[in-house]
Amino acid sequence: MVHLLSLARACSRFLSIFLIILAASFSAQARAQDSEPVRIGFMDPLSGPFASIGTSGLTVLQFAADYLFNSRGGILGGRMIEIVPLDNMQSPTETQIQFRRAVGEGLRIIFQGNSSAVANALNTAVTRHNRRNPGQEILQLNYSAVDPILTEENCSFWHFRFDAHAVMKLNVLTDFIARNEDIQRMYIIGQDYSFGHVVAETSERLLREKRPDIEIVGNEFHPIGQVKDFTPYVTKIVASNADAVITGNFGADMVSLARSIIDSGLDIPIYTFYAAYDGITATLGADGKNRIRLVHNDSANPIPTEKRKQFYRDFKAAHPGRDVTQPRLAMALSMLVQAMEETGGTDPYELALALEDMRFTTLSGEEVWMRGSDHQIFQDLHVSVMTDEGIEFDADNSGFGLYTEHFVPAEQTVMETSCEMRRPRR
Amino acid sequence: MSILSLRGLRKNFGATEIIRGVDLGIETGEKHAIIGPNGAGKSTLFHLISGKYAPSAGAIEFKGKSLANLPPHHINRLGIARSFQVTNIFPRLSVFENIRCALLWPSGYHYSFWRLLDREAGLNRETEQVLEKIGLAGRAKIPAGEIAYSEQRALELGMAIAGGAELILLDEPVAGMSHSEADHAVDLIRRVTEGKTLIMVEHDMNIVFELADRISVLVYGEVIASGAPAEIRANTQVQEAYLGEALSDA
Amino acid sequence: MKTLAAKWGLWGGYLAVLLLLPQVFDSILAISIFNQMAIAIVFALSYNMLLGQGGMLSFGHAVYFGLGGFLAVHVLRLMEFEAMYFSIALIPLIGGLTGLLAGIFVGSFSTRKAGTVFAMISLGIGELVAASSLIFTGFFGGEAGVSGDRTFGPPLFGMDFFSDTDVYYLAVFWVFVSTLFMYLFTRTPAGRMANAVRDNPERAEFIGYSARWVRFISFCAAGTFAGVAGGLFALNYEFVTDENLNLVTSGRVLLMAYIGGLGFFIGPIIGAIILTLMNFLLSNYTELFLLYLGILFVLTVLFLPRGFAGFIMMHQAAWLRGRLHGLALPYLLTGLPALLFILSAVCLLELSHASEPVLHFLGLSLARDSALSWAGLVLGAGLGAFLTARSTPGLRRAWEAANAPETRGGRERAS
Amino acid sequence: MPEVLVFATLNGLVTGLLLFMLASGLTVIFSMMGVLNFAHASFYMLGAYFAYSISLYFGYWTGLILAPLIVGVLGALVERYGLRRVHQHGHVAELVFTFGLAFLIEEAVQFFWGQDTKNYQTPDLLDFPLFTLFGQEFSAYRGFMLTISIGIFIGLYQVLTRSRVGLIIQAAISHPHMVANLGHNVPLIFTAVFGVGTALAGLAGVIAGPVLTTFPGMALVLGSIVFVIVVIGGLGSLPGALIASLLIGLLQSYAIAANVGMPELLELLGLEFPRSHPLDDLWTLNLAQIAPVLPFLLLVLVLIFRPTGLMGKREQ
Repeated sequence: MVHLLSLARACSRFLSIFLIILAASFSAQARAQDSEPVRIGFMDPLSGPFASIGTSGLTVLQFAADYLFNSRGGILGGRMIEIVPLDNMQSPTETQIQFRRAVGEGLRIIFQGNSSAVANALNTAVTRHNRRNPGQEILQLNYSAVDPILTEENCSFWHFRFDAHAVMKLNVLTDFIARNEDIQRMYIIGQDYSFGHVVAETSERLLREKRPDIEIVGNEFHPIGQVKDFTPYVTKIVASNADAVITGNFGADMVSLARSIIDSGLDIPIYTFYAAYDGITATLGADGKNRIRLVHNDSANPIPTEKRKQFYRDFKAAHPGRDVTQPRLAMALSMLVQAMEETGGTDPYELALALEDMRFTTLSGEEVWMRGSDHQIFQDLHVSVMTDEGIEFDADNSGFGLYTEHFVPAEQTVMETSCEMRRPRR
Repeated sequence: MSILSLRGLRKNFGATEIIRGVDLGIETGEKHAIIGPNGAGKSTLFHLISGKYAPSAGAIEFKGKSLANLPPHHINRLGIARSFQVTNIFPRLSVFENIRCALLWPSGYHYSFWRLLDREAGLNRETEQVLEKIGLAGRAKIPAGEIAYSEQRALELGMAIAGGAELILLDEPVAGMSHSEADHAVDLIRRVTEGKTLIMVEHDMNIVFELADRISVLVYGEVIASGAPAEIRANTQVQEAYLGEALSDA
Repeated sequence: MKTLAAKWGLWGGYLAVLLLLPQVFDSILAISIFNQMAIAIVFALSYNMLLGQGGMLSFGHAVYFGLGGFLAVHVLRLMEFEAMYFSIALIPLIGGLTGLLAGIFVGSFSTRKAGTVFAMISLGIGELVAASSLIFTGFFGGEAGVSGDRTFGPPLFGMDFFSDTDVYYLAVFWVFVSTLFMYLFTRTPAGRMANAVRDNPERAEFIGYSARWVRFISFCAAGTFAGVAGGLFALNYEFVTDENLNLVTSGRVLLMAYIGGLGFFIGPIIGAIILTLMNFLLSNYTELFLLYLGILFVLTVLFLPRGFAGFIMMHQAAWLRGRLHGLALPYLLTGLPALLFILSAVCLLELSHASEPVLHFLGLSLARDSALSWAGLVLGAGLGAFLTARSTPGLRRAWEAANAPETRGGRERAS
Repeated sequence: MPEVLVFATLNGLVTGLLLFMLASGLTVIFSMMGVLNFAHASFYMLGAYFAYSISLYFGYWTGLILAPLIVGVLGALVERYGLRRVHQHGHVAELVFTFGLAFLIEEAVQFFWGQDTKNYQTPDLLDFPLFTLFGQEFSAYRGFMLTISIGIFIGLYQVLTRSRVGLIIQAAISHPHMVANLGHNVPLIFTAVFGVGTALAGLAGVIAGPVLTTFPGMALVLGSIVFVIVVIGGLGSLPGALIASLLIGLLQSYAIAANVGMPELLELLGLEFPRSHPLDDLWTLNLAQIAPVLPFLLLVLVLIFRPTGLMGKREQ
């Protein structure tokens, strides 16, 4: 029994030390809450296997805040913007933990982009939180998650999307493919998860509408992040005599797939969503030239305005190893700031109302529209090719970059929405 | 009537036959010693009886019931307990726990997870009695892995007799002990096995002749002689094969 | 009767601490950490039933946690859509029952052997279930997981579960009950035999017990409590995904139990608290959090094989002899330079990893391109290492002095 | 589809033999020391990263030679100062240690090399198609991978069956407790075997890095598969490891190549299920989707029904 008592004593001592540390950290945070800056959360993977995407986004957002606002005297009459990183490791579970942390730290605005699963999880958590805690609502600014459902049946008053969703992008991509008469046989391959499935189903449907003569010779899913060697899949692509490939793969799965296709000597175009930056462009190098095509917003080359070129150059000077991978982060932040200036505060409800149907001119000089009925943004979309010709702003310092081959103005990208938004009353 | 009978028992590992047809009957209450040179198969015989190995051929019957293909825990539950040549205890449990564990099944606790051991006064009293008997009452709270070797041997013995099994198999109970320790152990064995059937394997002839009322001699997997100590001592075949050198060594 | 009073006092104190915590720290943030800890404690304790108490190294314990969570969240959904009437308070029980059923099924073939075979089967099952969870999206919801709302049940003692604080009080009940039952299990015949089988399965067979059955019972119990933890998780986060049953979660619970200390009942509790706190306090201040965690884990396995609880218990002998105070100064003499070394080394790592030109860390401002800050840190690390090495023999002597046997001495061990 | 069959076989062989290079080291380590080295695939990853860094300055071929050596030395150091220390606390502690090490190495790799995929290229010398069959190229580099793997297998087999060291190692595999009595310096042999085993893993990393992508998750993808191979092949059996490696390599390759699944199976059985059935996911499952799971299914089945593995002699 004596040892149990001693154990209890030792433990209580141990515990008290930890509680002191805890208390200290809380009081530090409590102080921070009263101080000047406007604090905005940035929730994305900052460690773990997907960290490179998240950290590059964080760098861009932080740079945009400093470059566009803090260095020019701040916002709302002199308040600085402080970006608070929230590392969710791209996991829906960790997202729940980080969301509670954000609430606890008094953050009211959260940027989030990577993985639609995470965005959906966050959307549900935000909606629930806002219903249960009126007056303490939280605003979710989604800069990259493209699952259409977020602005369709799961649309929410508290969620805004600053990127074209997957169907919009595929619409542009299939238009582009449809014009290429050489393509007769299409192979679709993707990761076995929701986005991969959306890509597969939508591209098959759209191609059938636009070019009924194109034969879909393969529509394949592979397990996400588990394939050692893509050669067996490429063998099937070769055997199918495909003229082109569509894939929604990202990260290492994208690189490995492209490498295997290149290594097998198959010289066909690969249409993608995420095959650039964060090491991918450098890894593919010359082999990817004129083969990899991407659909995205914000032209990477050529850049239309001097203002945006300067933004890129200054960013590169501050972060020589990085690229402006997500220029729309700067756009989203600017729109948020405009809403703040309009409402004269940071109340999420007022901000949401101000963002609805906002029209905004970006650094590139194009006007974008945030539709009020579903909180989906509309802007010009581009299909670019990976090349080293005419590249002013390359990726991964590799000399290679994206060059626009085809672009669709914002008004032509508008699509119907099934969103029936439930608007909170005040 | 024999409490244990072995008939035509054989065991081979691959091509090597270790037990080559053993027939042996053990009477209830008898103290039986098995002796023989190294590699004669004495320990293998114990492993066959206690169920560690399955026999290749032949029959083992305990109180008329066949033990063939029964797992060790079934055999133990029928009333056969054993000790090991190499100390085989629960090193991280206390001495007290070791004995109490050995008492659990025979006392009917089985796999119960709704009774608290500390509340079972009868069981704990019984455990203490066994500890008294084997002289480890003072060491009850120490982890069994940390007590002296001779104490571990006593514990090993205690675990074998704790459950009140009718037949007890002791595999070299005094191996590795000093003379005084061994004398003490013999006393202990005599006391704790009173009224029970005992089969033991032992090298030390003095102890064998002191404890056993019948001796079997196992040589190369066969019983070459079986009888009262005096008979065995007089048996020329045994002397040639084994006993002579063993006795002269001692 | 003194021991009985102490025992009641200990459990009463445990309950009091659990109940009082949210009174002392009442921020949303603190409650969220406490909930996380509560879940981790039950999960880590259940893991210890396997590895610490039963000697079964599992790489797939998250399966029972996750399945419990999934069933619980599905029940929440049924309640939300009014297809079922159930009490929110009993949701963890749903998790527990699921864990039990899964445990019975898997345990029926995996507990035949302990050791490597068991570890490999658990790994295989873990990978199989994790992979299937992504294939069978109907039940598991794919990578997005399944979400349920906890506020649709009947109110309980006036709690509507809108806030995490309500969940905390419910969790306290379940944590306390689970801890108590898991502790009591170690005092039952089945629990004690689990220790015996862990130590020596062969011997257990020769005192009447089937090692396999003993393992099977522990395995099912561990699955049950892991399921309870999963149910608590579902209640707290209202979300369960494939991550809750994959290898990463299984690895994390192994880490918790091991760092806390396997051989001691309280070890996993300590481990769960340390890791949750570390995860919370460090993960947002440094991107290198997982690296530190890896280093801590490997160092623990190398130098504190019995974990933090084992480290505390090492001092029991000296404490009983009233010699603990003699260790204070040597500990300080070694500990302070060691702290200097650790902090300098951490700063060095952070600085070499920094993406900004000036790093603000631990109250210091370090310039990435200044030789001075590098030199200062290297000097600090060197000095710390040197002084630590210098003072270690003194600590060792003090340790031996504090633990030297008293005049009576122990008996010689012959072998 | 003969072309698919031919290439599936070739791909399966390349993957299988690559797996064997990892499994051979692991199986010798496992058999001799009883340690299932969770971090084995991490050494494979280290091999790829070291070779990548070296190739930036001295070219591919220097990396091919140097990287495995560095990895081997690292492995030997881990055995000497890590494993030997935890050995006294039993196999569980060893397994947990290597588990932690795998975790640590992955984080360390991210610390030193970053989280991006690395542009580790095949050497120019081998950057041509070896042959073209049915319109698909088989690159010379893959041929090179095959050659190296087969060479390693033959070399290893020769060393183990012909040389004195090999005989000691074989003895140690089948009778781990006996060798110490023969007067050999067993700890030294352990360190050396661990070093050579990890160096082999490193070599596998060097040659696989350019084709299978060099990124921080590459160890995780292979890690548990190699385990599975060693257990399925059977403890202490190098031929078993070879057979299991090829089996798994070919199995996965064929599973992807074959366009069959539950729909085809159900059709064959004449069964039909409504699309909206709750078990819809099961009825629409195809073989390619579950290809990565197959090894684990095999593992569990083997452990339940044949715990000695395919070719093993000892129970594990």
